[in-house]
Amino acid sequence: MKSAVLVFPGINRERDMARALRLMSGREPAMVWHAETALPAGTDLVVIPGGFSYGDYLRCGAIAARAPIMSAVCAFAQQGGLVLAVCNGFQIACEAGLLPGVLMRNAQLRFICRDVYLRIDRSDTPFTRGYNAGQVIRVPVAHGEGNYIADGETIARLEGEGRVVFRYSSPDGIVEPNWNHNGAMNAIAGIINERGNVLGMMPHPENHVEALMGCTDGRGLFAGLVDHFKIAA
Amino acid sequence: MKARVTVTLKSGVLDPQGKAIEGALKSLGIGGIVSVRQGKVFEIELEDAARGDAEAMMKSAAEKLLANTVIENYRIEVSG
Amino acid sequence: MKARVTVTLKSGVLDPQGKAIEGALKSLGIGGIVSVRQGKVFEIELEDAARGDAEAMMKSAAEKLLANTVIENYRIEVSG
Amino acid sequence: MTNVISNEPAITPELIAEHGLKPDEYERLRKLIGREPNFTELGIFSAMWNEHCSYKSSKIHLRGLPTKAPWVIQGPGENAGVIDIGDGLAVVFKMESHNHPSYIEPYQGAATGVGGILRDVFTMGARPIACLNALSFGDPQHPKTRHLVSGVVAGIGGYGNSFGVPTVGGEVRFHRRYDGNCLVNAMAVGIAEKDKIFYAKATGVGMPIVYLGSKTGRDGIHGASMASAEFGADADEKRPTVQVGDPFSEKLLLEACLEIMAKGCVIAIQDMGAAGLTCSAVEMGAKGDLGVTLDLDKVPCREAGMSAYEMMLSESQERMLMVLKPEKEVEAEAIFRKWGLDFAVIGETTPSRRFKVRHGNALMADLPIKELGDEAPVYDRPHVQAPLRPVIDAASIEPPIPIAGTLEQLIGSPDLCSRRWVWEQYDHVILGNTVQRPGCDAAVVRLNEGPKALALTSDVTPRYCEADPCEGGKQAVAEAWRNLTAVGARPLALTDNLNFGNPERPEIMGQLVGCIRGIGEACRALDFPVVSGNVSLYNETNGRAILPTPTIGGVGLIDDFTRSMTLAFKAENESILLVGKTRGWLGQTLYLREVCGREDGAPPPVDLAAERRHGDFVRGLIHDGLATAVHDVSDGGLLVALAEMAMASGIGAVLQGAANRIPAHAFWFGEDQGRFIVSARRSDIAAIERAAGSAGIPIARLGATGGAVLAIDGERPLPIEILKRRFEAWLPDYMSAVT
Ligand SMILES: Nc1ncnc2c1ncn2[C@@H]1O[C@H](COP(=O)(O)OP(=O)(O)O)[C@@H](O)[C@H]1O
Ligand SMILES: [Mg+2]
Repeated sequence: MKSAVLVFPGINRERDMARALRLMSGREPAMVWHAETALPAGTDLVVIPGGFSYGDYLRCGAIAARAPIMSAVCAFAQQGGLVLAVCNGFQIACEAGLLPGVLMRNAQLRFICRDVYLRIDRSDTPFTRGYNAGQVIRVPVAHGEGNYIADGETIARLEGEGRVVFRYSSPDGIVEPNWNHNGAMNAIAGIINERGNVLGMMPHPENHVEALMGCTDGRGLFAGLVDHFKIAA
Repeated sequence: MKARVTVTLKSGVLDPQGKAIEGALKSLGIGGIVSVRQGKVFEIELEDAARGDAEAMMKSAAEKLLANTVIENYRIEVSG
Repeated sequence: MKARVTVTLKSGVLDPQGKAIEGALKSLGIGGIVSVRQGKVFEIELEDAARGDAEAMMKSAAEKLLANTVIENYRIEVSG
Repeated sequence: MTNVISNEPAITPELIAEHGLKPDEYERLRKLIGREPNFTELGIFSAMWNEHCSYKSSKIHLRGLPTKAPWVIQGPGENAGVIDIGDGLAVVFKMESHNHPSYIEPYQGAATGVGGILRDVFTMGARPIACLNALSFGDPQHPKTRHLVSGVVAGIGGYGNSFGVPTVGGEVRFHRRYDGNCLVNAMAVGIAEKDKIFYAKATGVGMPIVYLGSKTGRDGIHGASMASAEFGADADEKRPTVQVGDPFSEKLLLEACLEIMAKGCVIAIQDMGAAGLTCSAVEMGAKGDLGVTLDLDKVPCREAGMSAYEMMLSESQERMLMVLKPEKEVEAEAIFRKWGLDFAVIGETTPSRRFKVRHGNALMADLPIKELGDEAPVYDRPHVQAPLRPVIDAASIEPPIPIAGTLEQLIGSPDLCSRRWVWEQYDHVILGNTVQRPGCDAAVVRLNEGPKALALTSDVTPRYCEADPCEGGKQAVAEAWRNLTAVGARPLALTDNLNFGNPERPEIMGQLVGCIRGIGEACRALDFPVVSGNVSLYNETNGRAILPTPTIGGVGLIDDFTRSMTLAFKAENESILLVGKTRGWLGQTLYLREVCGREDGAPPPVDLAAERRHGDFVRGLIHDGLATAVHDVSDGGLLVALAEMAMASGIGAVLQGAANRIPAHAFWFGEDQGRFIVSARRSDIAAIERAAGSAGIPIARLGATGGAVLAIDGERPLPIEILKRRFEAWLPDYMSAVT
């Protein structure tokens, strides 16, 4: 799996992501500077990592979404290339129109860093094939604006088409307000686009891939992707 | 020349921040509040240009960057 | 009745946000920009009251919560 | 001096006083330069000679602190301390206060405090890997406290989270003595290659001096702000002196600085912190025995029409000054441009040992550079030791409520409850190396891919320091050392942040002197040198000073991060042991304060030799795999520590009653020092007790783990769930309450 991690000024989880990709795919990802206009040849997976691109100024992800490299990423997605957008990456993907909706201030207006539980609603995507549907994983979140909001029609479509991939839940998979730390509509933690090749999610699976560090619940996502490309090859 | 671009959430879009502020104002004992919505205002200093040009430029700034037109409206005022 | 409270940074106070937006607008090819400063606007729906009361109430809202008067100025408009 | 600038204010006694210079200090200045200074020069002197830059009240006492050890690469005197941790790696760390700015504007004050300390660390070539913060607030009931807590915490998070460094530990306390003066002490820790550390000392004549980072504005021109407002244009709007942080620019500055350092462009580098351009330029020159000439027309400015005075004193953030290798200028500039930062050659080094500042064709300052720093006044201020408080006999204290209820009350009190509400606002997992997150005795952060890790903690018990400065100073160091030990680390070195009131009052000076003496003694006894630090004085309002608060930031090394020890019980039916001696010390305890409403008595004495023996013994148990959980005993005493171990695991404990001859409340809530709770498999108990016996270590059995309650012989059993709810509730409830 050849992956490319985008680097915008102010992005700060690119190292975490690169480490996870290296550990799980055995291959060093290419780090791609925002001012580039093309992705490295042969890129399988584009990753938009977390952080505070442009300081989160204006709106999270707004300025990064208009960077030169993003035209190449949109074209890549249009051709069916896989794009994984995590946290600030999710915000950037929404701003760039790759995914619907927007991420607003957390309901309690505070930044929150903690482990949360995610129920996996779909395991038949390239991103979640490493998990079973209904499975619950524990991964950290670290964001101030992860409150997913979209208009009623969009939400209805997302739900109707089964495009909500991850939901904040209790450890045993029950979706209820107590476990929805940021107030997201329908407890949405991650969605895919219509075509199923762009995934946006707020939590950080890349921070839970090493057994020695205590939790490996994030591995499934990367292992699934590696598998996907192995089978495709 | 100066421009002011005001960006506000479209009606119907949830505004968690506005809602929280509403609650906070109420609990501070400030009465009579029905609702609060929060928006942004950009005060932009421009090189002198024909007013029409400036307006077009600001419109493009708002469309391309300052507002997320999926959820936000904008208003432009050019002066001076 | 409606009130609008506009909160802007005092002059001289660094506005990193405005600076970043300025850079982004320039790199989007929007010319003629000298500087950008960002502020907030609160649109507040009020129960009907005497205008004077509403203004006093909004002033107290601005002082107590909406503006950080150490670094920000505010402006109140009441209408309707 | 050739040019005289006409619109500058005349130097009057009032202007001198506004600059914080005493008449005799001004006399000294005049003698040094042989004439009257002009306005800009007066500003430069006031910046260099203020307490913050010159350490004039504390210097002679700080000299008594031990700063050396074979593993110390750089002690106090540079931007941060540096220690050797083997494998060619060095750890760079320091703590600094931003107390006053945080009281004025909590969010920006705290944020820029974090920004400043991060800059201190990466100026030396280190990549920051962790932050800590020690916070002291006033009485929770004071009308300003909630606002300060909320702003300060948001500001620390706002800066660190965006910059991209995990904030992994710290402390929070409340006491009415901080009502008018909150304390915000921020610590940053970075890692560098041992032979690639950068220093502030300039070398070579005619070398370009380069300005890096963000533009200069009129931020933070204090003290003198009134004077400068008199001839400013915007007289109607009183100029705010608040500095605003821009973590986005700081992150770019970090990456750009590390890049030019790696490319070998840098001769010397210094961040612009307090007194910005003045302090950084003078220090680089003076350390290198060189003169410096600055041309202020080249300084990147954010606002038009800034005067020399304003540029020299501005505290705009996210800026650095560097002496550049001339042949690298093009390469270095290209790197800064790529990151979108300012880069300007604004001066050069000279052989003259003069500090010259030009602006608009005029020479605005011409001063002897060495004297600016070295000849700053140094005071041996009068100090008196407050009379020692009597030792409180535990038997004389009538317990107002039973043990179980007391624990419930303590665990839900402002100083003992969970700090989760605070540290959840900090990204503590970014960089993927946080082995032990906040909520432990010390945070543990893996280095690179491991196996080594650092243990980090910050500690002080101000009420002890107030009652007995020397014992309090010792205790702060001992507690930091103990916390590092409890996670299995070898304590290596510390940074301190000495927060006190007005040193011109002999009783405050007495606190400072006493605490420093205690710190020094403890450092020597524990082989735990001071490698960096900061002094913050004048923390008082209307003659009422803060509690003496010498915050200690400790750093320890763990050889294998997978073997770091945690405080949660691990399994049912294990033995619980207490290492160290319990006398039932109640003076100055939280029990006395929270339950009996008394803040008196002598604080628990610290036996440094015993502290070291006990700690070394516990570290040995961890190393040998004999301990399953370890927690030091500090605030709140034995039962609070046990409850913390139970709450962290959800496993309860069955405990024997108090030891013979010690009243139960004193046994469970006394704060005797030098103690650890250790849990161990039953099969290992005999071996552990034997080892303790032969090492002369007091050890006692407390009971066993198991069940879902804390059950003390003869007391109402306490369900862990209920304790936990109380423990977690206070801070969020307090912060969401309406005033
Ligand atoms: N301001 C803070 N920021 C981050 N973590 C904090 C803060 N205050 C307390 N903590 C964490 O909460 C835990 C308990 O703190 P404390 O009771 O002071 O520990 P100890 O008594 O072991 O020194 C520690 O892990 C500490 O790092
Ligand atoms: Mg501890």
